[in-house]
Amino acid sequence: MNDLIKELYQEIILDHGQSPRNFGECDPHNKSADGHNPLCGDNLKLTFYINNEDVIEDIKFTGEGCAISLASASLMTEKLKGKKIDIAEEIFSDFTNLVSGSSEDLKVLNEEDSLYALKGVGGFPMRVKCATMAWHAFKSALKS
Amino acid sequence: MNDLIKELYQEIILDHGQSPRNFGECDPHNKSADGHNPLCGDNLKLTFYINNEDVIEDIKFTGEGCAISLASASLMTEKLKGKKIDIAEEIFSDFTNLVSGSSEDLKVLNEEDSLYALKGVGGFPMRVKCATMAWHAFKSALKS
Amino acid sequence: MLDIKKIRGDFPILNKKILNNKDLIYLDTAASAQKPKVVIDEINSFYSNNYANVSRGVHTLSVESTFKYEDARKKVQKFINADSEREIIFTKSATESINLIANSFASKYINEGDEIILTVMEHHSNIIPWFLIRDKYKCKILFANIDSTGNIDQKHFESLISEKTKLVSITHLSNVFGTIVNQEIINMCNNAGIPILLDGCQSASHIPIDVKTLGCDYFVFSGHKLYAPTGVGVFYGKENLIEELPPYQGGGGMIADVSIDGATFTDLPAKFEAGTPPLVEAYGLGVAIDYVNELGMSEISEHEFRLTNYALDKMQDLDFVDIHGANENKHSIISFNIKNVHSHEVSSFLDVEGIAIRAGHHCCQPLMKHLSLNSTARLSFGMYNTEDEVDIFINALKKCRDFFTK
Amino acid sequence: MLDIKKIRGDFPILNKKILNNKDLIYLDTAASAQKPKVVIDEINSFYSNNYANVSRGVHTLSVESTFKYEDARKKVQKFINADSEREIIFTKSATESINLIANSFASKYINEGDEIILTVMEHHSNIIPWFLIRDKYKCKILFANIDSTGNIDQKHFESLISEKTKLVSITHLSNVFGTIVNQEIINMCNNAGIPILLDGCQSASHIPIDVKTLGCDYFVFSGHKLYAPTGVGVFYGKENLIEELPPYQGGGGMIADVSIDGATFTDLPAKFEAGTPPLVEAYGLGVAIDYVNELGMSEISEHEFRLTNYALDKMQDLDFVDIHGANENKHSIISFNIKNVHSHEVSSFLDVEGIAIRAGHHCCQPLMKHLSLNSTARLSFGMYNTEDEVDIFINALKKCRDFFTK
Ligand SMILES: Cc1ncc(COP(=O)(O)O)c(C=O)c1O
Ligand SMILES: Cc1ncc(COP(=O)(O)O)c(C=O)c1O
Repeated sequence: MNDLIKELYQEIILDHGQSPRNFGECDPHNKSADGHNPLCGDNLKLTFYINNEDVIEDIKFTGEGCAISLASASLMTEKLKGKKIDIAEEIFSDFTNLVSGSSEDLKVLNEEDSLYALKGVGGFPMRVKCATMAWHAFKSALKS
Repeated sequence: MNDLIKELYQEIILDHGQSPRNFGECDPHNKSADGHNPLCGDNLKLTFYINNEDVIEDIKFTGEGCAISLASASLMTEKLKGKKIDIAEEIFSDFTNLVSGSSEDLKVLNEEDSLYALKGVGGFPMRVKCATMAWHAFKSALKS
Repeated sequence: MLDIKKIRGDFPILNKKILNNKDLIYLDTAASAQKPKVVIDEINSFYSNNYANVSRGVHTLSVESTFKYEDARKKVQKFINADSEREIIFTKSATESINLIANSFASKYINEGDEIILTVMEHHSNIIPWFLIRDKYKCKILFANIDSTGNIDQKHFESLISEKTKLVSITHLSNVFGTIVNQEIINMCNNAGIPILLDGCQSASHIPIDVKTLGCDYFVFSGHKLYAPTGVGVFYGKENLIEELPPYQGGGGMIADVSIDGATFTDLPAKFEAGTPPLVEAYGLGVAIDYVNELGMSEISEHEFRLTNYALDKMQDLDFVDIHGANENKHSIISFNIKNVHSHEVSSFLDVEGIAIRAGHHCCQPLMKHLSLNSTARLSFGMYNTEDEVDIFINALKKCRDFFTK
Repeated sequence: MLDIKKIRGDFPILNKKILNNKDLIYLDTAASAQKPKVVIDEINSFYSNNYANVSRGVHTLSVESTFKYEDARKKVQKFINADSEREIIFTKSATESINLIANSFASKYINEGDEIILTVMEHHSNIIPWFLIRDKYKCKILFANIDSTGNIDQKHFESLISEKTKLVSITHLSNVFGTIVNQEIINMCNNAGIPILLDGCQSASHIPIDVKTLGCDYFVFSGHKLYAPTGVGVFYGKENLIEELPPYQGGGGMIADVSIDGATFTDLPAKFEAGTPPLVEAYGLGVAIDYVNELGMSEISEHEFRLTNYALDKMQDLDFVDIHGANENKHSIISFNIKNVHSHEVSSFLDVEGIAIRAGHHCCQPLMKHLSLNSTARLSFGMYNTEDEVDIFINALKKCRDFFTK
C-alpha cells in the first residue's frame, strides 16, 4: 500500500471517519453553525454550549462527509470539549496551519495530539477543505 | 517604389480617388442607399435614377473615404451609368470576384475595363471592404 | 479502427509520470480534455509568426490573424453542420454561451408567467443562468424528471409543455450518467413549435453533431472539452432566430455606428462578439477540430463507446460498486460509488495510483439531491484511453475497497 | 536602462520577415502586444505537463492547475497593488469586465433618471455597455468634453457631477491621444463620493498601476495588451463594494448550493467567475506580469515615454503631418494624419514597408465625430520598440506623402 495514502488515512482517521464521536446535537446549545464544502456537497451542522466561564461544556455535530471531514469533526469535538474559548481559538489556528503544511510554529498543539493524525492532509491540497470544514463552522459559530 | 503598392494604387485609382467623377446627388432619383465601413468610419450615399426601361439613367455618390473606396465608387458610377439593371448586377458580381482575388470566370468585365485597375486590392484583403463599399450600397439600393 | 498508440503519442501529458512516479491514467476528460501536440504547437506558431489583433487593422499581421480567426469559425460551422458561419459565435465558454442566449432571448421574448423547461440532471451552467432570468423577468423554471435509467421521463416532460413554454434547454449528453437525450424529446419541442437549446458540452467531443438532423435551434459547447485550449466556447443559433435577438455584451467590434446619442450594431456574427475575442483560442479550437476530423469523429465515438461498455462489464462484476443509471445508452461517462466509501476517498486513493477521476457533485446538485446522494465518483473517457487503463482502474478500485473497508 | 536588444530577442515574432521580406516594425501595441517567448513556452508547458480543469477536482493535475490559476490571481493583485486577491476577477477581456460591472452595478444601484458620466474619448467598449444599461434602466449617459489638448475638460466634467451621478467610467490612458487622466478628475469623484471606474486597457502596459494611490473603485484591463495571451481580462473592484454586488453570469463554480428552487452563491472572487475560466490564459497573464516585473514597469514606462517624445519631435518637423492632441502628457500612443491622405492609404503603404500601424476610428467614433475626422493613423509603442524603428517610420511617412501627393 502506498505511503502517501497511509499517511493520509492513519488508523485513527479511518476509525473516527467510520464511527465519529460526539455525533448528534447538543441540547441545550447556545452556539451553532453549518459547514459546507461547495466542491462536493459535503455538509455538517455543529452545535455547542458555552457556559458563563467561557468554557465549551458540550459540543456535537451531525452531517455527511468524507472520512477526512468526519474524522476531523470528530477529533475536533473531542479536543475542544472542556476548553476555554481563547484556547480553542489557538487550537483552531494551529490546526489550520498544520493541515495546510506549515506545522513549524504551533502554539498549543504538539505531536502527541490526536489531531496530528491529520497532518497528512498537507500532501493532498484539495482535501484541506475537507479537513477544515468543521473548524470553519466552529469559527463562524463563535462569531454568531 | 514598391510593386505591391504600385499595383494597388494605379494612376487611374489615384486620379479617381483625388477627383471622383459623378460626385453629388442625382435629382431626381428613385433609388438610394448608404454605404458604411464600420472598420474605419468611411461612408457614402449613393443615388440613382432607373427609368421605365430598367436603365440606370443617372447615378451619383457623395461621402468620405480612402482613395480605394472613392475611386471604386467613382469608377462604378462611370461603368453603371446607362446600363440595364440585369447587366449592372452581372458587373456587380464580376467586380466582387475580381477584388477578392477570383478573377478567372468573369462574365462581363475584361482586362480592358477601367475597373480592372482595382484588381490589386486582392493583395490587400483588409482593403476589399473599401473597394466594395459603394457596390454593396448599389446592391442594397436595388433591393429597396 | 483508431491507432490508439499513435494517438497517445500525440498527447504530451500522457507520456508524463505524475505523483509517485506513476504513469498518468487520465479518466477525467468530461471535466476537460488533454491537448494534442498539434494544438499546443499551433498556439505557439500563431504567437510566434502571425499574431496581431483581429478585424480592425489593415496591416499584414492583422489580416493574417483575422483570417485564422474566421477560418476557425468555418471549421466549427462544418463540424456541427450549421448552415452558415454567421450562425457561429465565439464565446469564452459554454457557460457564457448559455448566459448569452438566456439574456438575449429573455430580453426579447420572456414575460412574467412564461415558462422555461430544464431537467433535474442539468449542469449548474444550464440552471443558474435561467434562475437569474427568472429573478429578473418573473418567469418560471420547470424541471423535467428523470427515470431510474438516467434518461428524461418523457411523460413528465410532455406534461410540462404548454402554451406558456417559451424555451426548452437540456443537456445533450449527461455529464453524470453519460446518457444521450432521446430524439423524441427534441421532436416534441419541434412539433410544439418551442425553441430548444442543447447543451452539447459533453456530446461535442463524443458523438458526431449535426444540428440540422438533431433539429435543435441553439447548441453550445466548450473548446476545452474538445481537445482545444481553455478560454473559448461556441454558441450556435439558427440564423433567422438570432438575427432577431438583441446583442448580449457591448463593446468594440460589434457596432456599425456610434455617437453620443446611441449606437447601431453590425451584422451576425460580430453583433454577439464584443471586444477582442479569444482569437488564438478560437484558432486552437479549429486546429483541434481538424485533428479530430482527421481521425474521424465516428471512429472516436465507437472507440469510446466500446471502452465504456468494457468498463461497465467489469464494474458490474464488482459487488461493492453502485453504478448510477442504466448501462444502456451510456456514452463515455460512468458515475459510481464504492459502497460505504466516500467519493473523495476513492479519488484520492486512485490519484496516488496515477489515476485521475472526478469526485463530487459534478456541478449537478439538483440531480444529486434527486438521487439522494451527496457525491459520486466519475470516470470519463477521451479518445486516448485504453482497455489496459480500464484494467488498472478496476484493479485499483478493488485495492481501494480493501483499504477502506478492511 | 532596459536592454532593448535583449528584449527584442525575447519576442519571436520581432525576428520574422513579413510581407516583401521586410523586417517587422510593430507599432500597433495599443491594439495588442506581441508575446515574449516565456509566455508562449509556459502555455506549452502547462498543457504538456500540468493541465486539468480547476477547482472542482481532487486529483493531482487538478490541484496543480488550480494552484497555477490562483497564483496568477495573486500576481495580478500585486501588479495593481490591490488589497486582496478576492478583488481580482478573471474575465475574457476588458470589454467583458466593463459589461460585468455595468450589469451588476446597475441591477443594484441604477434607477430611472440616474446619471452615469463618461467622456467623449471613450473606447466603444466603455460606451456601449452603458448604452445597453441606459436602454434597460432608463438612466442617462453624460459625456464630458475634452479640450484641444486631448485631456478632459475639467470644468465641464465638474459641471456634470450632481446628486444624480451614480458612477463615473473613464479611460485611464486614451487609446487615441495617449493622454493620461488628470488625478484631479479622480479626486473630484472621490470627494463627491461617486464611485469611479478606470478603463486601464492602455495604462496597464505603459505605466505602473497602484489602484490605491489612484483612488479608483474599479479598474479593468485586458491581458493581450500586456504581453499576455488573448482570451483573458481582469476586473478589479474594492472588496467592500463588489461584495454587495449580485453575480453577473451564472454557472458552475460560482454557487454554494443549488436546488430546483434556487441557488446561493459562493464568496469572492468565484461569485463572478461562472464556468470553466480561461485558466491557461490567466496563467499566461501571470507569466507576462513576471516578465514585465523583472524588467521593471518604471523602466518600461520611461523607455516608452522617451520613444514617444523622440517620435513627436521628428513628426513635428514634418509639415505634412497633423498630430492629434497636444504633445505634452502623451504616452506611448500618437494619432496623426498625413494631410490629404486617408489613414488607410498610410497604413497600407507602411505595411508594405514592414511597418504595422493602425488606421481607422480606433473604436472611438464619438471622439472622431468630435474631432470632425473620419479616421486617423496611429502608432503605438511597446517595450520592444527602438529609435531606429522610429527613424524608419519617419522616413516611410515621407515616402508615403511623396507617393500620394506627387
Ligand atoms: C481604452 C480601451 N478600452 C477598452 C478596450 C477594449 O479591450 P478589449 O478589446 O481587449 O476588451 C481597448 C482596446 O481595444 C482600449 O484601448
Ligand atoms: C453538461 C455540461 N454543461 C455545461 C458545462 C459547463 O462548461 P464550461 O465550464 O466549459 O463553461 C459542462 C462542463 O463543465 C458540462 O459538462
